[in-house]
Amino acid sequence: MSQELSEEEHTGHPTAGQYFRIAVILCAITAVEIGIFYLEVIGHWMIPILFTLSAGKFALVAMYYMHLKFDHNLFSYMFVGGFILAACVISFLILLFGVYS
Amino acid sequence: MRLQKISKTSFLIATTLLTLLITACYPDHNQSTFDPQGPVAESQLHLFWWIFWGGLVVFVLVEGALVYAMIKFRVRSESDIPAQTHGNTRLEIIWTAVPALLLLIIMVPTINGLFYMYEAPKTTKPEHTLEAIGHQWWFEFRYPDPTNSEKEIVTANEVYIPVGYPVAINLESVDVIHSFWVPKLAGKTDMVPSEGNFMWFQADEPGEYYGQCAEYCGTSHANMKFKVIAVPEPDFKSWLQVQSNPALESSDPLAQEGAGVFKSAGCTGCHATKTVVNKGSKGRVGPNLAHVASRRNLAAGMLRNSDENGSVNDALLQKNLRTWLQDPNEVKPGNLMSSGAQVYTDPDKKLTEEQISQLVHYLSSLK
Amino acid sequence: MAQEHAAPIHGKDEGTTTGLSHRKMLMWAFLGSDCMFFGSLIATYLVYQGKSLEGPLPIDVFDIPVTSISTFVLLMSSMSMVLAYSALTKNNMKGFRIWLISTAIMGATFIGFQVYEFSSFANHHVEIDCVSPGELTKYEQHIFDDGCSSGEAHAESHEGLKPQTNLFGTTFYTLTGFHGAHVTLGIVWLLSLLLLSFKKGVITPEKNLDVDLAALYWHFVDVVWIVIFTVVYLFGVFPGF
Amino acid sequence: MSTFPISIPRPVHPTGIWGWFTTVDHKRIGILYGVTAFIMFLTGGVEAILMRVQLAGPELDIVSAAVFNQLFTMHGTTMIFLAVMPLSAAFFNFIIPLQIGARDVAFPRLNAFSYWTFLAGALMLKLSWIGGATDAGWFGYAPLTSVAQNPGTGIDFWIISLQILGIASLAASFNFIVTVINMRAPGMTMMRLPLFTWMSFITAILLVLAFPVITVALIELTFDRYFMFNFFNVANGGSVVLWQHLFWVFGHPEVYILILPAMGIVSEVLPVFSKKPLFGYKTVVLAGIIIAFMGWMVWSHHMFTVGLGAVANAVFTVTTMLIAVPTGIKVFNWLGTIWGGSIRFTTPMLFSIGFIAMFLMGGISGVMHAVSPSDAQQQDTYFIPAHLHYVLFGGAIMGILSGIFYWFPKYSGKMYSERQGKISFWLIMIGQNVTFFPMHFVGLDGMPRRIYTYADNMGWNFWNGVTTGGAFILVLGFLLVLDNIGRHWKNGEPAPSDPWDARTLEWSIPSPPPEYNFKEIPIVRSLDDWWATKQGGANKEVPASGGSEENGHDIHLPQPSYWPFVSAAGLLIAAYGVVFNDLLIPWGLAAIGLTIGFVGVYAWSLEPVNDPEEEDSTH
Ligand code: HEA
Ligand code: HEA
Ligand code: HEC
Ligand code: CUA
Ligand SMILES: [Cu+2]
Repeated sequence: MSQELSEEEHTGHPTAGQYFRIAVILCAITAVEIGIFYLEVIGHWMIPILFTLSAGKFALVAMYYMHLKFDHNLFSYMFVGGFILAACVISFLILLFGVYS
Repeated sequence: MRLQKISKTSFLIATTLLTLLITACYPDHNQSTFDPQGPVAESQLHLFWWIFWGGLVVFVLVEGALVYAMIKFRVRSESDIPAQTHGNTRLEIIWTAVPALLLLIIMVPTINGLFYMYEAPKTTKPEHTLEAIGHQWWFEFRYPDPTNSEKEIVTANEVYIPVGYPVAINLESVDVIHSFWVPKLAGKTDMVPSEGNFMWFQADEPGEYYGQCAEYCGTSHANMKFKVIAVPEPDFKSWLQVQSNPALESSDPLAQEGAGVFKSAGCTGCHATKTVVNKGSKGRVGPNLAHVASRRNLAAGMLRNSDENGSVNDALLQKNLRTWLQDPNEVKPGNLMSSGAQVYTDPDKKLTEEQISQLVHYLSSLK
Repeated sequence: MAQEHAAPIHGKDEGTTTGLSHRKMLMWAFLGSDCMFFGSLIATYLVYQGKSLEGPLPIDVFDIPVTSISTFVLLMSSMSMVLAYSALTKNNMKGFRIWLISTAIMGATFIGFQVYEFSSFANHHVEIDCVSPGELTKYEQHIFDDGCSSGEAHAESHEGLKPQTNLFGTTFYTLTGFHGAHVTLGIVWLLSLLLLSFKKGVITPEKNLDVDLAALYWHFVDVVWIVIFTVVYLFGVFPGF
Repeated sequence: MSTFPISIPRPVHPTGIWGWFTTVDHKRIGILYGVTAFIMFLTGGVEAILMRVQLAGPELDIVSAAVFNQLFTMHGTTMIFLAVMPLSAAFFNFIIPLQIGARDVAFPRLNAFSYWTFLAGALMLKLSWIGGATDAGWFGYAPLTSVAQNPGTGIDFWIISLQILGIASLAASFNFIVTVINMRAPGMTMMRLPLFTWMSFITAILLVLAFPVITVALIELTFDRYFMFNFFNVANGGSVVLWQHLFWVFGHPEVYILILPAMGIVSEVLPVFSKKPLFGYKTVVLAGIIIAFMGWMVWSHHMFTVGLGAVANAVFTVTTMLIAVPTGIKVFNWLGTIWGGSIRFTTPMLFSIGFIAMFLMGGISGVMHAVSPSDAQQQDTYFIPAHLHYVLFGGAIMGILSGIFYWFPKYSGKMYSERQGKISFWLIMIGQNVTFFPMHFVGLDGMPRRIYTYADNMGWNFWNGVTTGGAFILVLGFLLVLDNIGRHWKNGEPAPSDPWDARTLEWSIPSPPPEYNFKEIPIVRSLDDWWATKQGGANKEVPASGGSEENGHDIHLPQPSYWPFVSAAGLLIAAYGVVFNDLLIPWGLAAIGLTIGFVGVYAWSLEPVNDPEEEDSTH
């Protein structure tokens, strides 16, 4: 059992400091999001920009806090598979409803 | 021995099924899809044959190979171990590609057909654009009033259309999802509450075409029928003219008493006897009765009032009206008249035999 | 790939084929599946966006600064959760417990914000000055039209936003409500771990899987909120959407 | 044990009836699943027979319109959720661990929980006949399910029991996903997995992705019904079409959930009785994966007449047609398997061949539906039940029957009567064609589905009579199957461990398998390892770790537990509490049930898998 601990160290889990830095980045992105949100000049660019930013946050949390980056790929497949499928279903439904009704 | 028997049985089954299929098309049946009477149904049947023959070829080849293998490769000796083949890439590519190709071929007419049925021909006239509204468990139809573009003419359970003209239909529903289907004229399109739908068709021959609700819509779904009656264009116009008039006042005293009962028994709460209404106005709960006596059927296609040639038979009509009024639930379980009209829900208000006779006389005078 | 890791057999069936823990795999499979759960809820929300027949609409009720704060709190709780796990693996039990508690507290704070938000939406009330109404949203315009016609000085809305009010209420409360339920469950889970950690040998630097799993769940709930915050709140108020 | 807050003495391998309540042995759970689901199948069959009697001729009056509508709804729901899915689950449970060389599943107690929850859901749904069952069709289109249209409790029972069944299916699927990935014997690589395990694995993945969607749809419906939300409320702008989308996003993957395990079974049976390996193993696996994948892109083919527009219909037409390609690959590879083989026509083999013949029919009528313009003439007619029964009865049920006979020696330890089996095969084979083939005719002849009666003048009388007659041939066939299984399970000849000269690992151990399955965990060296072992003679080695010193007693197995049963019981109580939420205290019963469930889950998660050694063996 103890080998699991050492295994984790080999895979290079981040340190507390790194976790903290990621939190700072996350907050910064959120701040930017809210800032952009109040900038009216951006107009319709807002949606893709906000989308990208939140996708970035999502990825950071999943990769670092959830350790996907360091864990077995299988876990990533399981999670990302469900995530992509959900995204596809959402987009398809929006398309079907937006265009045809 | 037994294998020969198996193969023989299989062949026997296959051939009988095929013969059955070919003899089972019954174009003379009322709702047969093998007897298209208009271009839309025709195009759909055409596609059906495409895919049918394609499918049949696949079916015969694959089942044939299966039966052949069963005969050819049956066990000869228990200890016999056949060659352990694990696969054959070339073969596998072939049987991936060939079906894909076949399907690609079928896709072309399919997609053509799809766009064909989704757009009415440009020649469709505005006066041939009508509205069909689904109710539990009957159909309401509305025609544009030729004399006033703000008005519509309401009728129920029977649609007249001009022969040889494309007819556009806007479909709606007031309660649940229904589906509008006249097999000999066109495939079905759903009537979805609050989401308008559209279809078109054309009848090439005059005649009476059976239609039926095809989407399960509650207790009496099985009893939700209608007729499309295709007549020459001039007849269509004069029919519409007649329809736009309100219900007749009859001079027959019994009928006049009936008219009184009709009001006092609360029938007017659900049934209109005036046919011209404002465009888009909300319909009543029950079918418009202004010309109920001119309809070939009563209660959404459940009871037949007419002779073979389509003319209304008064004796039949009166009998049917009586049957309906005595106990609508017997004719149509769950119908909203028996559950909604006081004369049926409240035993004290029950219609007497006399009142029924009066009503029958009144209604049968509404030509 | 996976199969190359075939674990050595210790003469028992303890080892797993991939060398990965069963439970962790279960957790990830569950999270993949939960994506579809929230995906369907979000799809419903988006499909109905802008289809409400009457107000209040997002622009009337949302208070972005307040939600920003609660979003911030939830993000921070993710950090504190990962720090708790990190402390545990370093055998820092005290740190572990502190971070764990703070995670739970932040989670509870988030829920508190949500309760506040829900009740303020439900009691949403506008009063419009008929004389100088200023810039009005569609909903407010509606109230203005209804209430100011008869020469009154003020027009008021009568109802707030309830799930029954309109499609927005229906979809919004359902989506965020289920997220809130996930958070609540997470808090219970974290507190259970906290209690267990006082029992000897139940949670140790080596036996950290229980914490690891709770953490995964917690972070997942956080990323779902990242999506909700953007898609529901920010896009919701965005005029062109 | 006293270190745990809740300390009720743990059941220690009890015997008798109680043993079944606390068992976590995957084989016993498999049998529980199988027997329960088969009984459910019979109830669904009885519902079908009642419908057929009513439709035997025009204007019959044997059941009322209202009852008929409940009959087809309950029939469809029962067959899909209470018969085919759990019958497949029965095989997952019994066979997968044996095929991958494992002693148990990854989460034995979760497995037990899955069974008890399934039972709870099944009972709940079936008992709703008392007081009026659901009558909105198995896909419950809005707004027929709204309170306004359907104020009774039938719909509520339907919703809640589907939710419970969903929990059962999800629990089972998570378990099998982990089991297959993580519990394979050494050397059992993914590309050496027996086909049945592969297909079940894919099914489980489909399931965990598809079920959440219907869960959400049902939640939305619940909120509409109970709290007047607006999801499907047209008056407030809701869309009834959204329900259809959500249902079929789940529903189409669901039909592959129903068929893939059966395809897996067939892929096991054909090679064994042809004495040849499966033709193109890799392609068949790949085809399964592609089917599962493409299954997500076709859902709107159930909605061709809803008015999605020509473009959307065109897209779904194309994707739907293309799904025939991977399915065709499977069919052709099965042909390739028996081609050149040495075919023994045992009962399971007959059912498997019957599967191919019948599924092909259903597949082709499926492609006919995919041609959306002509589907407008078929949608919601009897042509649909024709298609659906060819794929579901001719496909799923035939495959399952094949499996029931194929593995009969393994799970019962006895041999069935081959003669009787063959007779039952022919009865079922002929019966289903007599029953379901004429549905094509009446469908194309314009007979809508879901009608409780039809007029005399429509020309549908003859074929409906034939269909009803066919259903009674099926009754005979199933009575024979029942008798064959029931009688021989008790008194059949003892079965040898490998009666079929089969290819996969489950046949290398005694029939029925001992509780620990494998005395020594096998080391797998090739696809069809057991066959290779038998052919190659002595190249089978004893595991390096010297497992030989083990005997049955040293192998430690997960211990029985009360908690799965308790948790499921809590769920059942809560479910009733939701339906009868105004009993005494509002929502009181639901709260009690939830509490019991919660306590159950809590106690369960604190209870170690194995008591004596306090270690997390699955860590
Ligand atoms: C086990 C369940 C199962 C399976 C496997 C399938 C398989 C398929 N189904 Fe079916 N389907 C149902 C269960 C199933 N279906 C049910 C229950 C309904 C009705 C629901 C309801 O309304 O109640 C339904 C309804 C249904 C519809 C809706 C019809 C309507 O309501 O209007 C459609 C439309 O496209 C369809 C299509 C298909 C297709 C294309 C396949 C394909 O996957 C079939 C592919 C297989 C083959 C084609 C055979 C083998 C292939 C070859 C030998 C290759 C060569 C072949 C060709 C080139 C043609 N199905
Ligand atoms: C796996 C799925 C499955 C199976 C196996 C079956 C099996 C059968 N089905 Fe069903 N069917 C569906 C799935 C299935 N069906 C679905 C999804 C629908 C759509 C529902 C809807 O519209 O909502 C449907 C609809 C449906 C209809 C259309 C109803 C309508 O639209 O109005 C009909 C009509 O004939 C029918 C008939 C039958 C018959 C005769 C059998 C027979 O094969 C049954 C054979 C089995 C038996 C006869 C049991 C035998 C044993 C005994 C009787 C022994 C004695 C009993 C005891 C000792 C207890 N089914
Ligand atoms: C609660 C509303 C209601 C009341 C009141 C009511 N009806 Fe009806 N009626 C209906 C409905 C709904 C139908 C359509 C039934 C169906 O076909 O499902 C109908 C159908 C009919 C039909 C058949 C019409 C057709 O087009 O075939 C007749 C005739 C009729 N009603 C007569 C009467 C008479 C006479 C009374 C008064 C004694 C009456 N109705 C009162 C609702 C009502
Ligand atoms: Cu209307 Cu069926
Ligand atoms: Cu489908």
